[in-house]
Amino acid sequence: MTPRGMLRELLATGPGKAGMGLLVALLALSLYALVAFPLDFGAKRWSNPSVWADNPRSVPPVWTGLLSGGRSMPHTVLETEEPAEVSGATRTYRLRLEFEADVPPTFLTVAVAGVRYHARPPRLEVVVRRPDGTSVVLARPQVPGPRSGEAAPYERFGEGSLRVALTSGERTTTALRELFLDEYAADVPPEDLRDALARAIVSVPEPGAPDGLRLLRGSYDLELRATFDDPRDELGSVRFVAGGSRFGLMGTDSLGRDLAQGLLIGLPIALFIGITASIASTAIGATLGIVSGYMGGKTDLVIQRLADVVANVPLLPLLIFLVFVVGSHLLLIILFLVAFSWPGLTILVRSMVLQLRSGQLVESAVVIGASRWRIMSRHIFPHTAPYVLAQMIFFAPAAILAEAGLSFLGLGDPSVVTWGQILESGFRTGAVFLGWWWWVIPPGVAIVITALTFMLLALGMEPVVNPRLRSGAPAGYRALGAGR
Amino acid sequence: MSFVRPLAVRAVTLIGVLLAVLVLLVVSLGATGFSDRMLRAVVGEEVRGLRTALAETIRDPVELERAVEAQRGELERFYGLDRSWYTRLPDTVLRVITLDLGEARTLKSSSGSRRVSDIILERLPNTALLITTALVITAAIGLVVGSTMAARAGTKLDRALSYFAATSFAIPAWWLGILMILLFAFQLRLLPAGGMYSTPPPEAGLLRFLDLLWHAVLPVFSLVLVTVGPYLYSVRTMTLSVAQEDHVMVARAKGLPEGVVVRRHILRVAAPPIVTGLILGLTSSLGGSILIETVFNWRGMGRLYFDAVAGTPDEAVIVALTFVFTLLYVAARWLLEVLYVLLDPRVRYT
Amino acid sequence: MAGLVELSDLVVRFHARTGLFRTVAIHAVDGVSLTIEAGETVALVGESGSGKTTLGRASLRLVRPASGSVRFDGRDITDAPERELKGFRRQAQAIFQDPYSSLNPYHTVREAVEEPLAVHGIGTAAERTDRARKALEDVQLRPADVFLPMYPHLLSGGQRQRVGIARALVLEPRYVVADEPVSMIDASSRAELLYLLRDLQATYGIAFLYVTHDIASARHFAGRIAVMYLGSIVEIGTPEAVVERPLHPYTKALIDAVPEPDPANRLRERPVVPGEVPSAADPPAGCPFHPRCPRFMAGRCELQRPTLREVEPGHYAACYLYEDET
Amino acid sequence: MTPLLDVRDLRLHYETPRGPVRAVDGVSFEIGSPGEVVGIVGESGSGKTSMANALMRILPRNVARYDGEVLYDGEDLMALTDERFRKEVRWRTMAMVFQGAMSSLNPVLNVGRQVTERVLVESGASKREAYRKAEELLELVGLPRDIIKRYPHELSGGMKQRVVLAMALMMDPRILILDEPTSALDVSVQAQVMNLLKQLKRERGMAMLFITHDIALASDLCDRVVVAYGGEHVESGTLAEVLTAPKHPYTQKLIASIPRLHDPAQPEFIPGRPPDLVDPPSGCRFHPRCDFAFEPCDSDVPPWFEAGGAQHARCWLLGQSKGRG
Repeated sequence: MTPRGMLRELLATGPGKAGMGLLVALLALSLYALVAFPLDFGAKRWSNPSVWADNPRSVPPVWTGLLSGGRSMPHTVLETEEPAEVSGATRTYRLRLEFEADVPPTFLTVAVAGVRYHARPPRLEVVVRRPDGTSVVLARPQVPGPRSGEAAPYERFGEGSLRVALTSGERTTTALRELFLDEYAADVPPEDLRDALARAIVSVPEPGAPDGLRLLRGSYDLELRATFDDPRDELGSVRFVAGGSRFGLMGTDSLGRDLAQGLLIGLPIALFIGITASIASTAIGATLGIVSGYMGGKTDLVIQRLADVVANVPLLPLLIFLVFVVGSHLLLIILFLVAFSWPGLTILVRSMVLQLRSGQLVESAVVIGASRWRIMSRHIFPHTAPYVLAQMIFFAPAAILAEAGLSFLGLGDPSVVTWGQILESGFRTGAVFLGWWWWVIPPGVAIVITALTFMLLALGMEPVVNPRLRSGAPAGYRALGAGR
Repeated sequence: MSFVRPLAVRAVTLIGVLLAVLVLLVVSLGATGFSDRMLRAVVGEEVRGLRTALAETIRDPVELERAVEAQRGELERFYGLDRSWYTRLPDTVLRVITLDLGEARTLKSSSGSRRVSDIILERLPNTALLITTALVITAAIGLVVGSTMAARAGTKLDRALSYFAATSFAIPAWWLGILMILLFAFQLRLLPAGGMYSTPPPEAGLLRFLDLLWHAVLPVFSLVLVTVGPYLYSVRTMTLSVAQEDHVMVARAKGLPEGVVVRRHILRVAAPPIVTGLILGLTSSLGGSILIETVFNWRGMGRLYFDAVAGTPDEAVIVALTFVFTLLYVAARWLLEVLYVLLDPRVRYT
Repeated sequence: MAGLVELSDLVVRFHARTGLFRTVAIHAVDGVSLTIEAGETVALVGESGSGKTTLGRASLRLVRPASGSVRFDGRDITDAPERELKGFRRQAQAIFQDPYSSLNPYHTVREAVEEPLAVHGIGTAAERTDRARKALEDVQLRPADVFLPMYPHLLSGGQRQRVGIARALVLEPRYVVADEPVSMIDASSRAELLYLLRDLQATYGIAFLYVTHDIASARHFAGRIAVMYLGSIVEIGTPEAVVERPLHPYTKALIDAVPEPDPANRLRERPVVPGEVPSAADPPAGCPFHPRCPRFMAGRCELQRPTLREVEPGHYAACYLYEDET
Repeated sequence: MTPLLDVRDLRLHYETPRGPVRAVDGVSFEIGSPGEVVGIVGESGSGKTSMANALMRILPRNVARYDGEVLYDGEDLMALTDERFRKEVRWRTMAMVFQGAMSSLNPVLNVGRQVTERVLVESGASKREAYRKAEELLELVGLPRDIIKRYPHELSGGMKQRVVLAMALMMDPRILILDEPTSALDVSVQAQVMNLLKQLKRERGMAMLFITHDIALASDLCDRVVVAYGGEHVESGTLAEVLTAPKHPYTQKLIASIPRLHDPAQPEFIPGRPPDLVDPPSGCRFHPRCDFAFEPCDSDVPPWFEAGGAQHARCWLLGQSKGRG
């Protein structure tokens, strides 16, 4: 059967069509991921906590708000480089937060970047002006002074910014307590307030309400007032972040990482693992099978014994052992997977070749004087091709699942993001027990869909290879078992 | 006897596997310097202890240093650190083969023993319980559903089940376990999320056993759900291919009742490969137990392996367990050969 | 007179394993001498297990004989390594029994017929196509251009077999082994293909070894018939002589067993030799046919193997029955 | 007199993606009495094996049409339920020896189990009795007694064929259907099996339906012959009539294509391909390959014409001489 014929046959089946459609979609998506994300995303960004510092932690995806009803707090990042108001030496940077949600923000931070001064550091003050006209000073962040040996102008927070959490700390507690006492004549005990600071900032005290606080909706002005000594002093930007109660397409993990990004970047990596491992494994398996079956004699004996030994090795324990001892680089993991997965195909192909070798097809090639190489490549290989292809398709999900299993045990390559690792960190953090389903369900679903894509293709290949294989489970069964 | 030869050949091969795995273990430990590092750590620890002990008697710091160094040298010789790793290889291999598995560094058995063999023997039955239960259920469902599916090949139901098989294939059991915990343990609060016994565990006896079963429900269910799909599909395929053979047509033409035809002329003939598939499933879930026991905190060999790898690495336990896994695997494989020979009179020469 | 193909005292053994360390040798061909002249057709007739196919394969050096020699055109090729056989492979070809498995289903008719030329580096691509076209026309696959791009699965059994013949003849060989070339073809079409082979043989002066179990077709298409039993040639002669005046008891039994379309047959039982062909792993001593022979002579037949001797001009038999006459 | 077996207008079509395959397309014949052997002669694609399967009601899943009458002693077997057909007809009334004895036996059961099992599913059957009978039958077909413990892979092709024959005789059927029973065997073993069949016919009065592609082989055993072509029957008559004076051009050509051992006349052949059973030629299905085709052949299906004696043929040539029938 020609390759085109095989494809036609494949697409004639339901599973083949579904699998092909999914494969195209997955490839397109991973192409997008490769273009949109830097190649060192895993090492440089995913495992760098400061990248994710502005994100709310362990919050569900935005779209869950549609299901649960109620207005959720959108994640809001407000940033400005220009002061709204300048009076004398004081510049006021003002940003407006429209608060209309049924839940308070998960946190409130301010971040100041690009400070440059010539004599004394600027004095900073964070003020919140509330919809009812009240206001409160939440923090007075300190810009470090000159160090010995340093010459003016002094640059501060050029790279990372000065970040201050406004929803924690004794200072905020005291400030809010005073606000409530002065403006609403309500004496809220500090221990009550301490755990509900984010809520208190956007609430008025009200006895009977939960935590004794009622949400105050409306426009909040978040201000940073900076007083400079020298007119040449500068302040680059001010950013207020009001943590959302939901975030992104897939929510965040306990470090605030955007799981949607992790899931997306995991796709090309999963496909890479599946495709390279299966191509390498089937190439080795098929070549050895053909050589072993056709050459016979000592070559056959050596390959056969080797295949026998490798085929009977318990894959997962050994894989764990090797990754643990030798290293967990992704290419190493793929290498180990390949090293232990070729024998199934070798044994299958060899038995097919033995049948062909004694058949008239090969004899008719020998009679015309064809070389061994010609016979193996032009007459024998095409006959095994459908099986080899089916095995290749079949092995891809096996490799993906095996890698996921290793990652889940904490043996994944730390420099890349894989779905197994996301699951592992979720499981280790206790996401399962805390009910943070968005952290543990989607990566698994992603694994299943990717593996299923190949499984559907394998199922669609069935009419092509007509599996009257009596050797029990298909050859890839064992390898697959490893990741399960 | 005609079947002695194939069985002997397989036995030799499988013993070869055992040796090959063992050598691979020891070589990779040695060649990567892993073994040296571990041993040095052991020596360092012992020397530290010795120093404190010697300091009691030897006051002079120079003298003390010399004594300590002498002790260290002796220890290093004792552990073979003065030689390169490959000269230690035969020793190590021989020790493991004789099942002298050594002592664990951090892990202990529940009775407090540090002997690796004690620790492993304590865990073995737990794993066996989990895997064999799952296997029996898978086999029962696979045989019944698979063979009925073969009779209805091409129908909607058959197609639906083939999709199920593909999906079941594509799901990692451990992730399914996580889903189960989320759903049944936390959402519905029907079943325990992990562990083997309630706290406090019930008194010994029937109640204790029932409690164990109660805790086994989710892990077993997860294992079954992922293995049953591919298994019933392979049963279906194998039965179907036998069902198309001429002798089945002859059996029908003879006027045998359909039940006899299916049992004696289809299933009986398909039995050898069906059993093969089952034991292959057993051997793969042996490896899979590492993951599923980790998820469900089931105190079996798999969880032990995870603990040995994840916490402070415990070399002795890792080597010993990998070896024991291989041993069990090889034993299961050989059992498979024996069954095959018993089931199929056409013993093939390999 | 030297023939094109000379097989002398050829022995071919296969090894089969029976125990852990035991193997037995199967004497597929057990001391056969046969000469095939240029341009003649010899039919090799025998039942399954007689070694006729192995003998044909050995004459093409597809198996290496254990002893004896194979000479082609005066050159000894018994032990020549494969790389030295290139010239021989160009001149000696084969037509196979099963047109379904001897053609590569992944190759078009053009590829199949041009491959021998390509292997031997004959001609340019265009010349090869021309020769393939001519070969197809020779085997009555016309117009050739219709068949060139087709894959074998689109052809009928008879058409495929013609492609197989074209593939064998495109190199213009001097010797062709045709192993049961028509046994898988419908009875009513067999003669057509055999006539085609006969015409091609006459046109190109090819020597044919026609291997068959069907002695009736051998009678009509061969110049000489050799009858094989258990690895030996037991009788050889012209078709007329072998069929009408069989000498060896086995040949007689074989001829008696062939059904003839005669309404009288059903009223009488056919004379048959009892039992089946013994295993070639453990052939009887002496004459291989003696345990089943109706004219078995104790003290003679079971002791030493009779050799072929000329009983009448050009008609040889290996049987002690004819030894006494001389 | 009611014939033993009377088949009327039997049809068996299979569903395929290209359309229904008309493998058996309205065939009729009869076996008159016990001890009579009727031969069905046809090449591959003539539907002869499908006809045997249709008689035994061995149907694949993709049956498109299955009807007609099969009268056994006047009773229509087609009207029986599957269960009654299984119990009363299969192996009791009609037993069958399938093509390819190599694959007719279950590889994991020994010979004794397979030969006796049909008897033993009957209630009240004695195991000892069944084995005794099996041994007798195996001996009858020329096999050693100890074969009962052997497995199929230990037997040669000829031995398996005999086992299959013994198995078919276990329930003392009145009709034996033989589908190419010797096609995989060497001529000398074939002759042995044919002698055995003659003996069964003579000594047991067994009626047989002998299906073969080889008209010479049919002449060895059959009393009457039916020639099948393209899913239909084209000629029938006594063996002598059909063999010595074939009326249908196809039969004539078929007989002429046999290479004669003792006759230097060269065999003939039929050019062209057998008909496509999905889309058979209109009119007479043989007309595209027929030397004598004339005006009605490609449009009108020829009816059965009497050709004297018991001989009938479906050919317009006969209609020409006798007028349309």
